[in-house]
Amino acid sequence: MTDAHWIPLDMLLAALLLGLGWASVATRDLKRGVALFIALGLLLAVTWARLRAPDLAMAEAAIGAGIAGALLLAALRDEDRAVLPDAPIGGPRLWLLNLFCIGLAGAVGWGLLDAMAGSDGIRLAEVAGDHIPDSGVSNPVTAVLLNFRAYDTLLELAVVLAAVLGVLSLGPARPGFERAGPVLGGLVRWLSPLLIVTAGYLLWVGAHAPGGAFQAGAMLAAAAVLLRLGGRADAGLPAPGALRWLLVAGIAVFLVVGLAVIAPDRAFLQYPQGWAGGLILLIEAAATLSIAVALALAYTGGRPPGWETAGRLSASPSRREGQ
Amino acid sequence: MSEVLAIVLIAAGLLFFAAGSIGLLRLPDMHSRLHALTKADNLGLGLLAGGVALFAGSLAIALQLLLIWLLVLVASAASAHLISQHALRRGRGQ
Amino acid sequence: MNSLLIWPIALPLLGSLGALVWSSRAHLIGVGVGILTLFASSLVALRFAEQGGLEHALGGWEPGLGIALRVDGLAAALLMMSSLVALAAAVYATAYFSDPVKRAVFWPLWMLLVAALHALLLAGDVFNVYVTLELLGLTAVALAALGGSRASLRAALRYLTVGLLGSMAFLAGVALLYAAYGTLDMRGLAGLVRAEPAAWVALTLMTAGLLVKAALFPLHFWLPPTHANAPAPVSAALSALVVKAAFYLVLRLWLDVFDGALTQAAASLLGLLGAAAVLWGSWRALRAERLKLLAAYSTVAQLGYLFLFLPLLLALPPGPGRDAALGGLVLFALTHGFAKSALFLAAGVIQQHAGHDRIADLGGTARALPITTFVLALSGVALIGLPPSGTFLAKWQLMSAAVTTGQWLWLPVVGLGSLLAGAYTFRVLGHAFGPSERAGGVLVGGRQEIPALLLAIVATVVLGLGANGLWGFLSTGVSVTGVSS
Amino acid sequence: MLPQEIIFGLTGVGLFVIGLRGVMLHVSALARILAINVCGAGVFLVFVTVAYRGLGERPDPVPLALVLTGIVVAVSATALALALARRLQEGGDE
Repeated sequence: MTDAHWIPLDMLLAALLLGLGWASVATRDLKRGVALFIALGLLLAVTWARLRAPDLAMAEAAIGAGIAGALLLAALRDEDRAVLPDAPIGGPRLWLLNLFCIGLAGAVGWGLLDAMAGSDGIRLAEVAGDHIPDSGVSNPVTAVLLNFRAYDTLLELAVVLAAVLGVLSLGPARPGFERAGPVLGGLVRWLSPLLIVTAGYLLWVGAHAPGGAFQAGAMLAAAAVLLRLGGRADAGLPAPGALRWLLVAGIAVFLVVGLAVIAPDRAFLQYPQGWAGGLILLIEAAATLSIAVALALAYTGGRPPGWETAGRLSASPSRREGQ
Repeated sequence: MSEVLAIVLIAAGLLFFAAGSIGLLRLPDMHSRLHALTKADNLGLGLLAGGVALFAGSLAIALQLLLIWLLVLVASAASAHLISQHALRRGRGQ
Repeated sequence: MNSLLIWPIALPLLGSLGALVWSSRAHLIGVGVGILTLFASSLVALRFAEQGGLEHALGGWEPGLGIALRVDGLAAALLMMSSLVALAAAVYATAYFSDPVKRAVFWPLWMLLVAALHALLLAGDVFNVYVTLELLGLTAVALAALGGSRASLRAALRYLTVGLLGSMAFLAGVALLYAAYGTLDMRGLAGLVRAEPAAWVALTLMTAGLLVKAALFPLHFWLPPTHANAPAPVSAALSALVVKAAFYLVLRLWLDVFDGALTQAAASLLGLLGAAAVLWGSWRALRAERLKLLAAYSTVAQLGYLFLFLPLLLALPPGPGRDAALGGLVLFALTHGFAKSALFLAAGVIQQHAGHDRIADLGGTARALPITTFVLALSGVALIGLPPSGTFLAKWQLMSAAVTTGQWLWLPVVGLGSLLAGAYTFRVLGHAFGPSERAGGVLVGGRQEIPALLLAIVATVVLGLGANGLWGFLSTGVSVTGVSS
Repeated sequence: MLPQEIIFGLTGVGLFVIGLRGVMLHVSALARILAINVCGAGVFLVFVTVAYRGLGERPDPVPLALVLTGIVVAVSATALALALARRLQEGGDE
């Protein structure tokens, strides 16, 4: 089999992607749009697998389709009207927009084809490949995420924290669901421990095979989503005092490690010889917990009960102002 | 020999998937659609997994595929139950 | 090893974690970290003044495989301004929030915002810029939404949507760059970019994404409602720092990375949009009914001036003339940063004191809040561009560069913009000095009025008189373009 | 250039523009959030296509790591946007 044999299947996949993307945005029924979007996410996961990116396939299925899908479905519950009114703009303005989009697609496609045709194929792949033995892990994607470009990942954890702080600042959590019946309840009881074990496995295996902190964190968050669906309003999360610590754990460990290794001849995040593997696992373990807690809190939709008082050092009772 | 068997299994699995999908599109009400979809897809996936396991020719991979199939069985049974329950409740409420 | 460069980013990041865990001490952590960050930024600026351009290869990997932090004169100057404004706004914020929930969530987000700003100023890698832009965008939105009113939530949601769209366009440009040149490092890219379709499309996508975030006319529509409805210290940071960070990136891309693929026509287009922004923003500021809305529209106008510099910089050959124009640009950005943050902080004092910020009902403010009124006047001086403010010198540089390059069109724009700025400033002051029976003390709220006053004094006096030092600082080692040398 | 680069690269551009159009067309917050996610999926597809170097070759890990970062950033932004939309629907403080 060569790439040429795959052309018909690839074209089919591409057509499905475009069709689903279009349908999920064009529909006026938001429920349908969300369902189609989740399907698009799963199809993207298939595409990543086809393009030899299993790490991404897992992340897309777990986060892009899974957690994002759960967030969107939860948001549908609050939506006043799930069906949008007739086309918000019409006539000449719609034509202008379509014309602009066609022109934009042409221009960007032209630029991309020029970029791919003109590139001499020498990319970072070679350099990265040469340095993987020094990175402390053998999975190239993990090597890039936690070593070569670890600073990006540190800031990415800050993005997750910023988003969840924003969510928490906006109001209390949504009310939970009623207690699940025997079928769903049984499923939750069986599946949540399995998800937790899988998360641990993915975290561990990420060093040399597809997996890592983000996939593992999403698995843990999925367990929390399931628990909440099964009737636990707190999604199985610990008390707010511990939550604050768990939220910051990922960035804190990352930063402390990064700053602690600084020496006259060593840069920020430059792991000492022989320590890289262990330090990366430590950082990833903390990051997994932070990501899981952040995504789970985002799913509950706001502050858990008792959040406001949990961060106080003194015993002074907090003033609570009504909203 | 095992390759021929594998191809037969995979082809049969695909046939079931096709039947399930046609059922989803053509059957008149939700309960029969659900019926067609879960039954046919679960069987189809089992056959598909069996065929792929034969191709792989490794016991470890075969066991992993079995596990995946079982998980899908549990999940699809539970979600089919939830969907039909929801539909029943809504039908009664309206 | 210039590991010094990580501290202006790492300190606020650590501070935000501390403020989240110990939220009852968050305000102390916030001010303390603000002081430490200012100290770290000063050390970076001093090191730059001694050694010229600095680079810190994170993780010890060569830039390209890894990510580099870099500092040049432009970055160092903006870093100093950002640390100073952030500290002043932090002191102000200790006395601003009354709702404990909002106060508790403000501090971690605030320090994340400062970390994102500094990470952006020091970034040497285009994908890293994308991540910092998202961090900056999400923290800014979350902070803007702390206003809590419907108007503020609606503005924040629109700000988020528009900002995400801008980030996506920027990221698409990054994808094209990587496809064409196989690297994400800015210095590496600068050596590889040629005048070809891939580079043009990438530049267009990235610039368009940044123009949305820098609120260049006609993409400014989201700015006035967002800045006018956010809490005062947040408005100050948004107007003085956040939009300027996006402009800073435009400058980086245009002057450093895409130097080899640019045309004068493209720069003139941005200049024209800048001119439209000056006129439209000033006009709307003059017509605004609320003080914070006036300040927000004035930001639209002042950002327009910054874009006027682009066609001039591109037309000038490298040399003292261009360095002077660049100095004018930096001076303009700094002065506006200090003056606008002072104006927003003062507006916040008025709003809390009078319960509103309607310009027509400001009568008696001069008697009740003399210091705050003085701050309004001082920042007005800087916004108009009267001597001795930094804006005066900056506009002088702008006009002389326009004369040198024969781009006469910008002269009447600057003149008209300054007249309009004078009109809206005196309109506010006229009402503030109006009659009222209320009387007040000299200093009403020290923790709020003193930071605002200091910022305004920096804008009007310090920057104008100290401009020579700034010129020398900027030309240390190499100018902006020096990143590629 | 591999045929896959053209197929998936242009598909990525298509999804990017479809998403962009959706954001500009719709007024509903939820519909816009969906559209932004479609837009991001398009950009990610371009990155993964650039990383792909044929069936027999290992892909370039750098763009894959960038996309993984992008997926996490996208879900964070989605969470914040949905929370804002919900709060706005409840009517804010007043």
